[in-house]
Amino acid sequence: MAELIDLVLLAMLALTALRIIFLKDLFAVVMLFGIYSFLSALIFINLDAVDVAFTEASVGAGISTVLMLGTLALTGRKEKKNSHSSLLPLLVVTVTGAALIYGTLDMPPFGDPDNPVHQHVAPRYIEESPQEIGLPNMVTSVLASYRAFDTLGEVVVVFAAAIGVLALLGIRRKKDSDLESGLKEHKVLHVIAKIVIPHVILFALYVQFHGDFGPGGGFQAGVIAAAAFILYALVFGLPNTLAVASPKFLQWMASFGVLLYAGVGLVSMIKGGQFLDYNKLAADPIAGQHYGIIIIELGVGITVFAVMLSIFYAFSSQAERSNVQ
Amino acid sequence: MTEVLAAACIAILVVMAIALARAFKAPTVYDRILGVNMFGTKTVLFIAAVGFLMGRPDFLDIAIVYALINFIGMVAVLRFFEYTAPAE
Amino acid sequence: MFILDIVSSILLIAGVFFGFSGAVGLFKFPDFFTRVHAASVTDSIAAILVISGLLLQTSFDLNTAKLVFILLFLMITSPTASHALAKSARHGGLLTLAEAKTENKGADDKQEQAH
Amino acid sequence: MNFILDYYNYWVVVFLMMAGFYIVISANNLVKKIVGLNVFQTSVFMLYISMGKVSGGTAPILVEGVTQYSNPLPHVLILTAIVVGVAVTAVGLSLIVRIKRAYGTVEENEFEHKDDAI
Repeated sequence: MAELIDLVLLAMLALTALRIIFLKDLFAVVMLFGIYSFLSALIFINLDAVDVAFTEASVGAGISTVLMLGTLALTGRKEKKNSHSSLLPLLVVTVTGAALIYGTLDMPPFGDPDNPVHQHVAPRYIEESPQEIGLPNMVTSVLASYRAFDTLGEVVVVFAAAIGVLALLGIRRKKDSDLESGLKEHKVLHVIAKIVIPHVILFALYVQFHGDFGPGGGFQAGVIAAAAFILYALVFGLPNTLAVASPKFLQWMASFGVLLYAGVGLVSMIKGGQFLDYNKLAADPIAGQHYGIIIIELGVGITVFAVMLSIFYAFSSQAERSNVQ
Repeated sequence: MTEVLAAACIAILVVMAIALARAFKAPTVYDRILGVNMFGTKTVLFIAAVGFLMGRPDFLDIAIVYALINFIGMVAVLRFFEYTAPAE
Repeated sequence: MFILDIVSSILLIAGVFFGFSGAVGLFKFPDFFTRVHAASVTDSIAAILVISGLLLQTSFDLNTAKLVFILLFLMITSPTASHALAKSARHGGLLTLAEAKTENKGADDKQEQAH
Repeated sequence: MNFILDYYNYWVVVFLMMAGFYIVISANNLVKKIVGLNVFQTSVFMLYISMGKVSGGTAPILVEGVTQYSNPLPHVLILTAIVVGVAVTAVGLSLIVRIKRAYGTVEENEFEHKDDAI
């Protein structure tokens, strides 16, 4: 049954990718890309990668699609006819494709329990991580505790991306922009958005603190909370949202999250352990691990929320600038 | 009971495929948005059904995220489409 | 407990049937506004039936709460999204089939008068 | 038949990779190139996750009475890669907006000649 679902979903994914190639209307390309990341998240669920499906659905289908739509609002919808013929790219693609397919022939068969990949490193983490860290969700324990330093680097990468986008496109804070950029005449959307947004934020908090026991964690929670504010901005317009969560506040939040994360590392060093070694955080090592993971997940959630929202501000304030010209 | 669930999953998959076909071959942009929206709501049901079929109830979190992101994506497409169309 | 299984299977099959009818309507109907009507109505009814079918399977725990949340959320957002889509299409100048026909007829009359 | 089942995942991954690669090469519009890059990127994620799958194993969340789990390590790697991927896409899209403002077009063949003119 699972194999059948897997086959059908992968076929639909391949068809979506094929359709994207031949589409000239960029709006349709971005919408089909939304479906593409939805479908790939579905396949991740089927391949038992529950946390990854969560992230791909909320980040891939949510944030990237909204950002691409924001860009299209500025750069126009129609792709012009490309001048050079598409024979050479086709040739290059088929040759590399054939070589790669030939390469996959001597890969280990899909889903075989005694593949080499499952023999060396994975058993140690599957057996010991529940005892050492005491969390049912092994992905979160590896992400937040064993690889805490890597995740710190990743949060800094997200932070740097926000700096890059804000440096390239400043946020226009002209308060008197009378342009009501929200969906003005959609009165029904205004009412429904008022009902829906609190529940979305509540769900984001649930995902934030539920990351240890089920799928979820800091990244997904930050993105879902940012999606709630993006929904508010889309329906009620950017000026109102800038009043609710000002860009200055978001910059503080972004840096606070990263500092919180690194602070946990420093505290564990002060208490005699290594950087980001949570065993020293509390008397009992397991409790220390719990405190450490919850706090750094909070730091990650705050940073990702602030970064995704300020990136959205940068893009949608450009849209107004181009409309005003 | 599991056979009914399995049959329901396959049937929802077929409905998703049809909605996807609508999203591919759409005469107007609005038809494409309609196909995307129908595909989204059907995936929510599909995940819930597969979650119960495989005995993995924690899939429901992802079904909730799907419903959220589908709605927000829909509003985003309408919002940016209304502001892009006149500019063309 | 056997009755619960029967009832939930009936609900599931009914829900899937409506979903399927919506999908067929998506291709069979002539113009956009009939299609959006077909898709949104069957979306809602299919969601209600399938999720209530699954609800009977849960033993009143966290999953029940999640399923009820999904049901309420879909009930609120799916019709709204279809309404917003239809309104935006109307606002974007899309004509219904009837209007398109009258407009073509109007255009033909003008041409006849012009000759 | 099961030979195909064994390698089906990898072949679809390679097909998606080549589809993304083709979009990046042949697309004229920069936004479409970014979409091609994301298609390529998601196929790489799928390669890692399908290698970590154990048939008969469940998701790597500890449940009583279950011994066989899929390999959690590729999941951690891909979780990081997705978030970094979106961050890079955001910066790429903001570059495209600046190119549009500077050259007035995002079509590759148009703004190549603009450089020689300046």
